[in-house]
Amino acid sequence: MIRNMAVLLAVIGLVAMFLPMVTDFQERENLNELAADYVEGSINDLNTPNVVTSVIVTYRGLDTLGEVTVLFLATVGVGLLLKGRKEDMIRISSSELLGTTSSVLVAMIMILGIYIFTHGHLTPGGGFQGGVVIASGFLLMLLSNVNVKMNHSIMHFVESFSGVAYVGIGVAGLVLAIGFLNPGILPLGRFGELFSAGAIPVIYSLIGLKVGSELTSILVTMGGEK
Amino acid sequence: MIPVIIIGLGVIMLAAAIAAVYFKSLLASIISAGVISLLASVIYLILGSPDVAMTEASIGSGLTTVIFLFALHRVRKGKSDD
Amino acid sequence: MSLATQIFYAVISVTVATAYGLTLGGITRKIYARVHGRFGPPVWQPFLDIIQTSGRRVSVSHGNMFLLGPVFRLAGGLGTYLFIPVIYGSAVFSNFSMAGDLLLVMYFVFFGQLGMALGAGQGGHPYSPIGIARGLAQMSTFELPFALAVIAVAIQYNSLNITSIVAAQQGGFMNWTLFTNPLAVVAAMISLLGMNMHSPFSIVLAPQEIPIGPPIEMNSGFLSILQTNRGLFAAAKLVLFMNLFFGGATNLLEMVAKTFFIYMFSVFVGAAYPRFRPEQSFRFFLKWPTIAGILSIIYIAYLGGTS
Amino acid sequence: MVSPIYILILSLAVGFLLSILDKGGRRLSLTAFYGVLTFNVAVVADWLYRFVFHHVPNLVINTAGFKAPISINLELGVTEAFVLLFANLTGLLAAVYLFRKFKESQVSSLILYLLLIMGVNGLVMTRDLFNMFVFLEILSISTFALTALTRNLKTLSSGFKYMIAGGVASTFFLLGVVFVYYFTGSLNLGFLDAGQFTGVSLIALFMLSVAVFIELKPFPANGWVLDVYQSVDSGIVSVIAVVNSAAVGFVFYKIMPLMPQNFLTVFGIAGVVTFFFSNMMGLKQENAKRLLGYSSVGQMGLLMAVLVFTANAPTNIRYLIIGGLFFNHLFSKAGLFWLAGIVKQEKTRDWTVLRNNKLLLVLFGLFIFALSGLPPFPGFWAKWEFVKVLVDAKMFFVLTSVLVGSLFELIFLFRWFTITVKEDNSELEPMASPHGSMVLPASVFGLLGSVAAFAVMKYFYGFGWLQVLPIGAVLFFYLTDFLPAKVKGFLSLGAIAGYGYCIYPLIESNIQLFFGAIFIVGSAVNLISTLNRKNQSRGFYGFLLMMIFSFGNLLIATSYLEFFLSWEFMTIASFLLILRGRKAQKASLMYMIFSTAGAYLLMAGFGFAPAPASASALILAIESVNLPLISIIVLAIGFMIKSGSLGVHIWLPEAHAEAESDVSSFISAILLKAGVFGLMMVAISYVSHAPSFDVFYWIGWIGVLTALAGAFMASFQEDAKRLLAYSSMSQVGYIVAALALITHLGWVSALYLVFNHMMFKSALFIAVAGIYYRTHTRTMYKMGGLISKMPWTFMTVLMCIIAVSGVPPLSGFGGKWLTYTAFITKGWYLQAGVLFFASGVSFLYLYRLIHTIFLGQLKYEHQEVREAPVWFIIPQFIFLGAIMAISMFPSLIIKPLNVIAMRYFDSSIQIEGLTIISDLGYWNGNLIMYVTMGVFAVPFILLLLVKGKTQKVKQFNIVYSAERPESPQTTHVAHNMYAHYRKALGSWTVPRVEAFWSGVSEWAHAFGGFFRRVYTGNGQTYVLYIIMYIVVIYAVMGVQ
Amino acid sequence: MISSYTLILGIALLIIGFYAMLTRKNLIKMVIGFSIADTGTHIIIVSLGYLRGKTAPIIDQAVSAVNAVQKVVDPIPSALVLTAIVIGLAVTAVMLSFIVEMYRKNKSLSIDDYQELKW
Repeated sequence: MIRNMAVLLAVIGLVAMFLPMVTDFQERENLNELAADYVEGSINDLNTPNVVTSVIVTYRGLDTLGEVTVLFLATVGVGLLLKGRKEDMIRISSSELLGTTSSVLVAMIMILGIYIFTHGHLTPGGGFQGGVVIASGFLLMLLSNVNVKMNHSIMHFVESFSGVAYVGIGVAGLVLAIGFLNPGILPLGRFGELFSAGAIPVIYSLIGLKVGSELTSILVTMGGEK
Repeated sequence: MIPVIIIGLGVIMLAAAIAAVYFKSLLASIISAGVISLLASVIYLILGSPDVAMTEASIGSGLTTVIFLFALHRVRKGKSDD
Repeated sequence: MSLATQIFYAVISVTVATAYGLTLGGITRKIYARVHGRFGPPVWQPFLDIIQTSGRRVSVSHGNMFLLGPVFRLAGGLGTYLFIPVIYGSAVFSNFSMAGDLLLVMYFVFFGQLGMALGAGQGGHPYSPIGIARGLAQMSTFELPFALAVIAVAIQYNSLNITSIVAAQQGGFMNWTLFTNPLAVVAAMISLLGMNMHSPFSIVLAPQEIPIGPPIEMNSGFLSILQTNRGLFAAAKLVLFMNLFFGGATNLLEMVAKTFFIYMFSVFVGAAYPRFRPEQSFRFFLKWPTIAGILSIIYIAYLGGTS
Repeated sequence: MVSPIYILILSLAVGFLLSILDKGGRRLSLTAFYGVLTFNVAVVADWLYRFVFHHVPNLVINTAGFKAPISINLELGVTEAFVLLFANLTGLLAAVYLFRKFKESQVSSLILYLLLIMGVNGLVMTRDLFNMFVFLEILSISTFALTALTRNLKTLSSGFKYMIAGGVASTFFLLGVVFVYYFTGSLNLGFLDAGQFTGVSLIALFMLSVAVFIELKPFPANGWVLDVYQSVDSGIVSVIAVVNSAAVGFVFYKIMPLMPQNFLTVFGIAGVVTFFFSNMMGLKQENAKRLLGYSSVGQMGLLMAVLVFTANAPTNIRYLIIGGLFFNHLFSKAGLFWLAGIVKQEKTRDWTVLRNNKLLLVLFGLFIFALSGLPPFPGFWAKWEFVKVLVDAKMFFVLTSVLVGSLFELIFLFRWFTITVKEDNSELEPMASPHGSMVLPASVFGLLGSVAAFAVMKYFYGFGWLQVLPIGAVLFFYLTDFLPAKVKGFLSLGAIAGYGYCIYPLIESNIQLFFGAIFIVGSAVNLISTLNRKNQSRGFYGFLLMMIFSFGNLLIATSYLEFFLSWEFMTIASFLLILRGRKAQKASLMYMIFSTAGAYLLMAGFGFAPAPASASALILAIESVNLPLISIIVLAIGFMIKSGSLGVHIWLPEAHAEAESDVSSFISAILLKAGVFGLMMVAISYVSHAPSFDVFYWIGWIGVLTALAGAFMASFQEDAKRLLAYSSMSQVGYIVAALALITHLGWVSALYLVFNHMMFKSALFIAVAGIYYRTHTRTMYKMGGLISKMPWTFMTVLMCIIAVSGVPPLSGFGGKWLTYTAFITKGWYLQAGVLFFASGVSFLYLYRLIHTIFLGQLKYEHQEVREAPVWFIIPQFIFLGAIMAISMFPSLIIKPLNVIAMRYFDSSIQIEGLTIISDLGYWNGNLIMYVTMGVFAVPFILLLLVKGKTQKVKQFNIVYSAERPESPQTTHVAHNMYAHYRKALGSWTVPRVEAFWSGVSEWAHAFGGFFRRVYTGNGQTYVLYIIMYIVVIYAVMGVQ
Repeated sequence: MISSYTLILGIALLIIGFYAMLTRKNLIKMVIGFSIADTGTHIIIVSLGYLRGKTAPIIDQAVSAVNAVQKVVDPIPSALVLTAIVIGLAVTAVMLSFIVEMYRKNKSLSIDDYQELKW
């Protein structure tokens, strides 16, 4: 009884806390000074159309590096927790329809994924979204035909390689052009081109590969493949 | 026009959230959590951030729901109490 | 005056005091007898006892401390007596009172008792430590009212020097402490009963329970030393009380008269009352006399008694 | 000159590569792993050295090639480098500790650990709020995963609780960050200031700061972390408890400038509440690691309180306090967790197994002492300065709860220590000798702690070799412990002589000389009795010398801190000496608790006192100091606890009785005098600046009642040493009463009694030690009739009894005369009456002591008892000689004392030749002695005449109405001698003070138990507590 | 206007998420509550960055390079949310694996059965 009272009290308290936020919240009319710098900087200095990508990859590059590490940690953590035992997943054999369409679909999903993270700096989306699409591709493949055997060593290699390459580019930025993770090490190229905006696309594709392989290994570990 | 869509989506999402909390079966509440994420990605689109919409759609509704299902499967293999 | 004459005078005063003490002892025995309805031994009986015990051929000892017990006892009696100026103004009877004041005398009383306790303890007889335990306990309780009385006197006469206390009480009996601060005298006289170990407070010797208590193992020569001390020590105590509360004495006769009546007070009380149980006597001392003592101090110090 | 960003880069690169490296063999990956950790420590150490010694400005690292608000920047200053150095060092050492576990487990645990340390480094260095959130997440997820290193139900469930709570906290953190951005438009700390937060934006700041505060585990909302501390592997727990908390604590430190004052005070008070309640709950805790959990949560609360309340203290003081407490918590807590891992015993009671490994036991003691804030460890200095800051800031509520909290902490830590050292461990299977890799980290931290201790002493306070001498003595004798006891004895005698020679020039006044004589010369003579020890008596002389040197340092201390330092050294040394007694667990624990309570009172008292003007010794400088009333009362109580006054005396008999026989003479004769010395100091300042309320009148009454109570209690004791202990208490009661008179004669009598008591009490204790050595028993009724077997000891005890009771010829009477004259002249008549009564009662226990042991019947088993060994006899007769000398020529001691007292009052006694005349009476000690000798000679001659033909008979041949007495046991009157007196006193003899104090401890434990119920073990309840805590803090702060 | 609605929605989801965590005994239900709260937070963050009548911060034919500053929504919250979502996923994954392991050891999903460490 007291417990429910306490929970109710807590919820009312939280509401009271957020209430002033909501009551006198008025939408902003224009960008604040920092956001305006980002937009101009992204267009003039980094020559990248997608401002969010420039913010993610360069201006707040350390965040994204941290972000990738968090995902890497999650993968390793889940691996540590669940890898301990071989669970024989009784997989219901998928219908024949799923089998055939999946072989076509998987390839298309892979291409879509690669497209997303290579064009991160041009179109919305980027490393994370591309990586997830690739992971869902692998998931489809995993679910569709039971006996596919994921080659773990390649997965680990891709993961580690992309991580180290990402850090390598960062160090190159530090060594060549005064800032850790500075995209200036590659030519900025023309605005809107595929090979433009310095190292941003390279970084984002590496992130894409890493996120893709990590999420796949999480799914594989969670799914408990044979 | 836009505010109407937003309010509609909002109501559905709130309903799904409350449903997720009060559903008896785990599977149903996982699905409704997935629905919330899906609608959330639509809201992000309206609020003018496509990147986030894509991420939310793929990670929020896609992967999180899959992970939940895998976990549920692992757990339910024993006996189906939820 | 030179040391030799001082010692000669001291010897005279000690012999007089001892003789007087012993005769007092004899008179007490006579009074007890009369109360009990019998004639009782002659007044000079204590002298005979001493002669009889010191003449014994055989004596038994339980070790050195046992031998030293009576020595300590007599030394205590002698010392207490010698540090009190007996007769006000006379050189012969002023003894060695220049060595220390009232506190010295009060503490020298313990010298004798402590020595006696050690000697008796060495005797090995269970009765003696029981007696001593009772004696020390009772001594600690009756010492409190006496100390309070002494403090009251010290406040009143603003000095602990016995000669000056006696000097302040000269000139007529009205300015004796008895009249100027009666409560203090009441407390002191009751503690005197404890000191003299007469009947209500005779738990230390307690003739029936632990026959004669501490000196039970003493025999022959040692007993004689104790008996001489009994006389001398009694005399010393009486003289002290006389000086403090009854205006001291300017000549020998006055000293004898006053001390006689002080002593008779405790004898008569002794003859009339049955013995207390130990805890009764401790509780008694800690109750009435102590209250009297405290009231006397308050009377003197704060209510501006005649000083 | 490597930029610290490489710490992050290298850890990440190696982290990513480890799974591949591991293919090439675990040895390769392990070398890379330890390589990175050492690299981190090296880089930070190099930068700290550069900051501190070359005063290099703070290093700011911009990422992504742009200036601060645009891109994220990291900053490394002195504070960051200090925190990071020790965090990385603990990380490295914990990794070394986990070496065997890392070798067997999967490579992922290595990756997780490495990235955890990287997360810590990032969290401390980053200046960007959202980046803090990311590093916080890295830190939390790696910690969550690592809790499952040792896989069992307990670790998993506590890991899950930890995760749920951590998730809620980081959600609030994220919300806080975003709302702060929304209101201020910037995420970088460099561009945020308190001014920007007004009205609604305060809520954003509130969410941010409360999220960080939850991560720091405040009192009701920290159940989730305690389960982790209890169940998870000790190496990981030491990282969580120390490194994580340090990083999150630093984040709190970084966002503190943004917070308005009411936020800070509420967080400060919440920190103090956490410290107080966690320690109170610790009282009831049985499980070792959970106890450490309570203590570390408490310490973090204290750290938060310190961060908040020292805001306006001068920076170097503030750094000392925060740095000191942080480092102290770090090295002792990590060390203790590692030891917990090595010992692997659940219950604190079973830690007695630790005894057979000497090194670990020493380390364990070191950490316990450091954690409870005893000198020389940094925690001591930090607490001292913190108390001073709190006093200046008039925050008395915080001051009392911090002091009481630390007392609770000390109680459960020392209960644990004393049980480990003293309880018997027969039925526990011996502890397996630990692997080298497990012992190394603990010993490194032990060493580091001691080095830091001396560094603070030397550089911060500039203390010379004299203050360090006590510790030096312990170390020297620890190293030369193999020597036989006799050699060490003479060595220490020489050391005392040398020490006396060194401090002689430093002594400026004769009151120091007087107490010096008591402390140094008294101990030297007492030391002779310890030469009787056989074999090596390991560790004894070290602590003994430590105590004696700290006595000396007390005299020449020039500042309050120096005095308090030697005071604490003295307490530690005496505690360890008492601890050596066979059944001394309860006694030493009670002693330590009371002494520390006293020490904390002193600390508070000195905090209130204005600093002494002149640089001369404190005892002289304090004359000019105008101590406020509160300081006088508190200091007086503190010193009176140490001198065993009524009400706080219950430790005294236990300590004396249970300590080794030759140690108890030191305690009673000399240690109690330290309390008197302190009280004298307070009295000296009281003389010239007497405040309105007459404090010393009541201290006088306490002293008098202590004398009476002590005497009574002594009379009813069966154990000889307990009897002497109560007698010491009674005698010190006399001294305290005389001191409280604040008159010339009062002080002369107090000092006379001090000197007298030191002599006869040492002699009595050494005598009892000799008897114990021969008869192996302390209960008096088991002895009897030893006069024939031990005549010399009997002689000493006889003389001492006469001295103690005040019977004229000996020096005791002098003390009585002085005291009574002082009391009557002062006008304290009733007190004088009570003192008379007390000295009357003292005859009882004195006679009981000498009768039951020496007189009466000799028992069968003592037939062949021989005289006490010569080493006991020599010091006794030295003291007897001194007593006789003073009795013969009292002016020998009265003249110097008169001069000492005249420094403070005009003299009230004249000394003509050999007679001392006061305005009440006179006393000629010399003449009394001659008259007594003369008076003694006359009956002696009479005896010789009469003795002639006495026949010596055996003790058993007594007048027993012709019967043969049954056996010595029945005829020896010794057991319960004053039963009739006890019956007469009735309800007065009920031990009310013991009942009171056990009531107090009962209540403390009950409260501890009651609050412990808060942790129901249910993860969901913990989340509810967190949210309720946030709501309550929000309401208390009244944020808008 | 829109963003205040979404803000309210976000806060509501957050509170429902916490309510679920506080009341549901089932471990998985708690984690679901946690992920709902997470989604709520992300909605709040994005709605804070919304500027009335502005479009996505991507410079293409719709938003020309010269007047981008007046036409674009605030990019920083979306950048933050991107990271937050992935972190949310990571935390949820680790929590679920903990639950699986706990179930394997103790065969129960209710939080009340994991109370052996207390006081």
